Amino acid sequence: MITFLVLSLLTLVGGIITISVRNAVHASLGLVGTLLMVAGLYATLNASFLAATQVIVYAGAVMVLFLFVIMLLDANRPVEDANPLPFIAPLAGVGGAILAGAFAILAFTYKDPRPLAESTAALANGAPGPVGETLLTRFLLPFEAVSILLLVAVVGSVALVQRPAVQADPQTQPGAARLEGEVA
Amino acid sequence: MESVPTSYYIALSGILFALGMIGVLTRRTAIMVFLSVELMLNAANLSLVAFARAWGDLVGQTAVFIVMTLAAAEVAIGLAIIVAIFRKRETTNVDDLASLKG
Amino acid sequence: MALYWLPLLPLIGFLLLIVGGRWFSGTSGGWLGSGFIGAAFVVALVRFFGLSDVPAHETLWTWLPNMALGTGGVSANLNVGFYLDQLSSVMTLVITGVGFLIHVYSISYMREDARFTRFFALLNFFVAMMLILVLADSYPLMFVGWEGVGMASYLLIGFWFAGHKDHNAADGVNNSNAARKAFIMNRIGDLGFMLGMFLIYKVFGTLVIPELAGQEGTLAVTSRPLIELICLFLLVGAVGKSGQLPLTTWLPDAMAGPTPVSALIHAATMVTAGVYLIARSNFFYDLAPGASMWVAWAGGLTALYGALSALNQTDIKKILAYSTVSQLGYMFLAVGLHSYTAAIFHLVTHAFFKALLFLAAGAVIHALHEEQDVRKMGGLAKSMPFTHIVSLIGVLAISGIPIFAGFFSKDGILASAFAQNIPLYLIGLFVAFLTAFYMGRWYFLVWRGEYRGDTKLHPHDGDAVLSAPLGILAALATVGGFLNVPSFLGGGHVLDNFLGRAIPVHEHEILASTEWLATLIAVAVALAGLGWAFYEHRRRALQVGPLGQFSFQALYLDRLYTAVVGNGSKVISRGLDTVDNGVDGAMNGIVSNVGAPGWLVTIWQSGFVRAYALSMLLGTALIVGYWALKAIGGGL
Amino acid sequence: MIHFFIFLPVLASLLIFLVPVRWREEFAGAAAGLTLAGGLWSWSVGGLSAYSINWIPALGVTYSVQMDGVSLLLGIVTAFMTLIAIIYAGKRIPNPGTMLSLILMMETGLLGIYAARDLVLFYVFFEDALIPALLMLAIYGKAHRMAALIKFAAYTLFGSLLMLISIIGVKYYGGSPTFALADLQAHPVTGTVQTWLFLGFLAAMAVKLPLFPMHAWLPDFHAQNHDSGVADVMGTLYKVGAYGLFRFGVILFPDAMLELRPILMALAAFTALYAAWIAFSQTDWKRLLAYAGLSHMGLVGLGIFSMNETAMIGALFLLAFQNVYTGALFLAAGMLQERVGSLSTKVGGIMTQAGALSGLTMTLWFASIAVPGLAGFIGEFSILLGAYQVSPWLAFLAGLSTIAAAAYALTAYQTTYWQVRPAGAVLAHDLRDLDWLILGAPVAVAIFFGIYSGPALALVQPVVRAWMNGLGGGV
Repeated sequence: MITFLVLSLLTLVGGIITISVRNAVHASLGLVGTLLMVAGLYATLNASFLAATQVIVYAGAVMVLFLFVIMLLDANRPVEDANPLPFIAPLAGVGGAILAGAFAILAFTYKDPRPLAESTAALANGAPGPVGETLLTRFLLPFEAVSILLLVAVVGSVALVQRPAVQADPQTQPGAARLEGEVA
Repeated sequence: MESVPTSYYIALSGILFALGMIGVLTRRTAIMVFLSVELMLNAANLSLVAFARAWGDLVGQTAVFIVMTLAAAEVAIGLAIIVAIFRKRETTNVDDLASLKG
Repeated sequence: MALYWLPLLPLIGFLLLIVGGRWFSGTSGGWLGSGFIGAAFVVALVRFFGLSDVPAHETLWTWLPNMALGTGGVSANLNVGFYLDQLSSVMTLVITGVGFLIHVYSISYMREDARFTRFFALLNFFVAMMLILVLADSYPLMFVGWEGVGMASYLLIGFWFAGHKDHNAADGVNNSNAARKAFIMNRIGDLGFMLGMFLIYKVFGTLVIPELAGQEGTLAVTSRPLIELICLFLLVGAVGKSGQLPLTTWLPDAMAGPTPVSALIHAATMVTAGVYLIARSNFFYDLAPGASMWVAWAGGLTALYGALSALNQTDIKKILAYSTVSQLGYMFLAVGLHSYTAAIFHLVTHAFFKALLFLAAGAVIHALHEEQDVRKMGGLAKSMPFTHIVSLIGVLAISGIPIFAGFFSKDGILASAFAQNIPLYLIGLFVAFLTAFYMGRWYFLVWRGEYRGDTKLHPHDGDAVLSAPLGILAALATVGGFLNVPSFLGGGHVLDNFLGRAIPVHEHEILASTEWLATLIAVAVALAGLGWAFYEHRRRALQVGPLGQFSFQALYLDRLYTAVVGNGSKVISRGLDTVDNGVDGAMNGIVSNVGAPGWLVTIWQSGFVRAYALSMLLGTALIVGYWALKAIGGGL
Repeated sequence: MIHFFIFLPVLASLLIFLVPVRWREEFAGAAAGLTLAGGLWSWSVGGLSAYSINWIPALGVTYSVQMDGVSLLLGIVTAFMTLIAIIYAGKRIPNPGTMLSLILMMETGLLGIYAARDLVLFYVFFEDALIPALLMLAIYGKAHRMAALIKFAAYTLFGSLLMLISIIGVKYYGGSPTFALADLQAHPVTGTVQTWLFLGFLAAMAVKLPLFPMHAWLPDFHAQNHDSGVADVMGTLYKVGAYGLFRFGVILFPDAMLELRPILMALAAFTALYAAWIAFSQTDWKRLLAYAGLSHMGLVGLGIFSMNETAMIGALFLLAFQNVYTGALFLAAGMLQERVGSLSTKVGGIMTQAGALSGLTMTLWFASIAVPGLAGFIGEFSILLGAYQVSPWLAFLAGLSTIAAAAYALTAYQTTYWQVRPAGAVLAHDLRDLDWLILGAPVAVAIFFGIYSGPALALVQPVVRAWMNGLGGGV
């Protein structure tokens, strides 16, 4: 219980940092913290392989990508111009509070369907073997679909970021034609 | 070792989700909006894992893998879009991208 | 020969000539068209001699829903059918006979025209429609012919829609306007005709004429005001078609068409359709003394109007046109007084002498290269002796000089008026006097005195094709009257007796001596009119007739209509157009007011992604919050 | 067979994009021709009997179709004019694939409207036909097409939504298990509710009739459509309000129609006269024809509303055949525009150069102004005669429109085709090859059915009789 409380507290702190600090680099570092804490929570939930993946893929690879783009675009400057939607922040606060409160209330109406000890045993500690088996049997089709999606995403991002190649216009380079002629 | 009830995890997930939502709404840089979206995704993942434990079924955890993959794809495309837009318009402010006005 | 051959033959001619106009070179199209009319005339003759006391009634195919008598409370569908009795037989003879002569005449008259074949196609079409009109066994079928002849008249008046010869723009506009005016004024009459049919159907449940005529029992018990109303409606139709007051102004304008058209349509046949309609509906009019009086007075006043307007016209055809209006007035006067046979008799003789006069006028116009102003004519008797003789016969016939056709027919009408209605008789007598005068004026101005026109022209009689119809018509105008010689002159009322087998003949009790007196008065009046014209001619004062502008402008009736009805409807039309835009605008106003809340919504559609996301958040929060509240409520 | 007849065009409209560009006209023509052949075959076997199957059982929606005499007559006329329009579109519109597809799609909608024996199905087809009409205007229209489009869509949708509410209400208040006409007829709605539901239904039908004051979309719709007049032909065919009133209104709302009869007849008669009078001062052929068509529709409405057998037969007759000659007149106006580049009624003297075009146009005009012996007369005469039995004064009022019709038609005709061609104006060439068919076939139909109306009457009359008897002799 103590572990959970500490981890959740740190998760929330990380989340608050993420959404509140002005510097983008700091915010992403806050997110990294949150992700690590969530990985810890996964571990308390008997999802060890998932926790590892969370650290490696999310906190590692994805966040590096984020930082990379932030640096590339020099986007860690906060936005300076006037906010055209001044009413959003308070409304978002109110809405978010209602949402959070409502979720919390709904969460505490939830009763575990069976004793946790019993169900925890069935998870086999979330080891890579059983998880992989599920993924490649019952989830084979989604798995393949997601694979294709990833491929498309990779191709797509490359295509999006690529600058159009400048094509040589023979008419603007009269020399080229002449050279050819000379060769002939 | 005593187990923390699922409700706690779900409540945490809900609060985290709301936090991410507020971030999406209040932050004006596209990058920051993305970070907040990641926060919301993690909140959702957390609840999935918590329910997986409650039912003793690995399906919940497997679903999280797929969501993670989706998130990775989304980040790749999303960041590429941001870069492309930045090249074209020299900004990452989402409020400048209001051409969908009805 | 079945009856349908009568209209079918000219229709075939029409189709051949309109579809295959370019197959017929030169005048062959004209000969073909005339041939079809001639064939129709032969059919009419065959049927005429085959007539018995039982009218021929031949039905063909189903045409209109529910408009005939059926059995068992369900009305039957109306068939297309033809009906031939003595009345329609006489009409078919006149139409095909005079029609044939005018066709032949046109071959010569229209020879120079670029659309020669088209002209004959339309003439054939007209004859076909006219035959349908007179042969129809039901009012709707008669209406087919009725509007069909109107259509043919429209097309023929507007035959030179782009101006004659030199494509004169103003001429084209005038001709087109004249054609349109004729059609629209006819339409006004047609609405009356239609309303008459509707009322007939409402009362009797059928529109088949023999069925209606056979319903003596129902007719006798039908309330008189209804029958009077039916007769008045039909009168409106007849007035429109026959150019009677108040729908008379189109007929003089119709002279814009080629002269054979004026002769055939606007003198001999179509304009008499109104008379035919009333004669055909005699079983109604016999029961409607009030409406009949209206008919008689419409006729009497129109006769007067036409005669007054003819006094000071300068156009050779306009004089004849107003004369036609006036003569049609005589016929209406007669049918109004239930002297149907007298009216039909005058119709026949009028067809002869008026066609003759028009064709003679056409010959003059032709000889003078489209000159129509009588002030620029004169002395033509020397250069066109044959045409002069036939014209003289025509003038004598229309003036009512004894032995010529007009004398007998007009005398019959005046006699019946004398017996029934003295004021109308006096009007008729006065009109006879005026008729003799203006026809005398026409004659002296055109044929006598000195030639006043372009001296470069050398007028001469037309060729044989042009002259032969004139000769035949002149002969008919001379002897046609002997068809129906009254008994006091030793005749046997041949036509009256013949027609009497189909339509009622009302005998008038007049002493032979009185009748002699009346006849002598009529002849004296006619001679006086001619004499007056001769006197004026000697004074060389004929060029300006009496009454001046008042007569020349046809009593200003046309101007009145143009100012009030013509311009009025244009103004109303523009006004309604504006109103319609207003209706549109009002609808738009409603729409934009309804759409106002929509504008509020568009504020929210600002295009800011975050604003949309906020909407999502608030919506989600609302739903989830509601669940949460419900959960608490349920949990507690 | 009935499904073939209804859905063949829409099938072709989709397949046309698979066909090589240069064969598309022939393909569309073949499809339309086949549909027409299907219609004529159905006629030869005396109509197609009812076919009904559950479509959305949960909502009580059925797929019920039938081709009885009235449906068949209107369907055949639709198929005929669609074929004519396609032949003309292929000739006149460059790269006409899209237009041909839209025309065929609309044909299915129209045939469905006539065949539907289920209110919801009717509604579906009713809206289905709207979409191609809007697209034609949007894609091929003129400069101000968007305003016209919005107006058209707004009027139509406004009416349609009220109709939808009525349709639901009819089932709900009547307690019928399905929306099929037969079921609804067995569970009638009575009393005041019927009147209100009828008003809702009427809203849609009054827009599509159209009836004053719901007509304002019509002139703009026609004036802004493509010069060729192809879309106008389809628009003319789409004026199905009178049919809807006949097929559903008379059956489902007999009391309401009787109760409102004087008002509706007055409105219809007024529409007829009003539109004819306005047409008199139009100087654009399309607007003129729009108002002329509106005037005819006023007469059709008069016939339907009078609830008199003869008038109703006449109204359906006129509804069917005015499509032929009004549609053909739109095409004739398109040909005029093609030759002189203007739709003005003041160009003058066309007949001196293009005799056959002018002659055929004139014949169509005579049909349009109800000269006897042509198809328009039988309709108008029967309507006026029937209406006179119910209300003489209103018949007289509507009858005045026949005079006004002569005035506007002949005035416009004479200033366009008669009189003298202005000096230096373009030379208008006469009809060429397919033009003959495009104008000649409608003229032939107008003449044939004007003289020998038996076949068409045999289709319409029994249905109307049965319909009126179904009312229990209430009239």
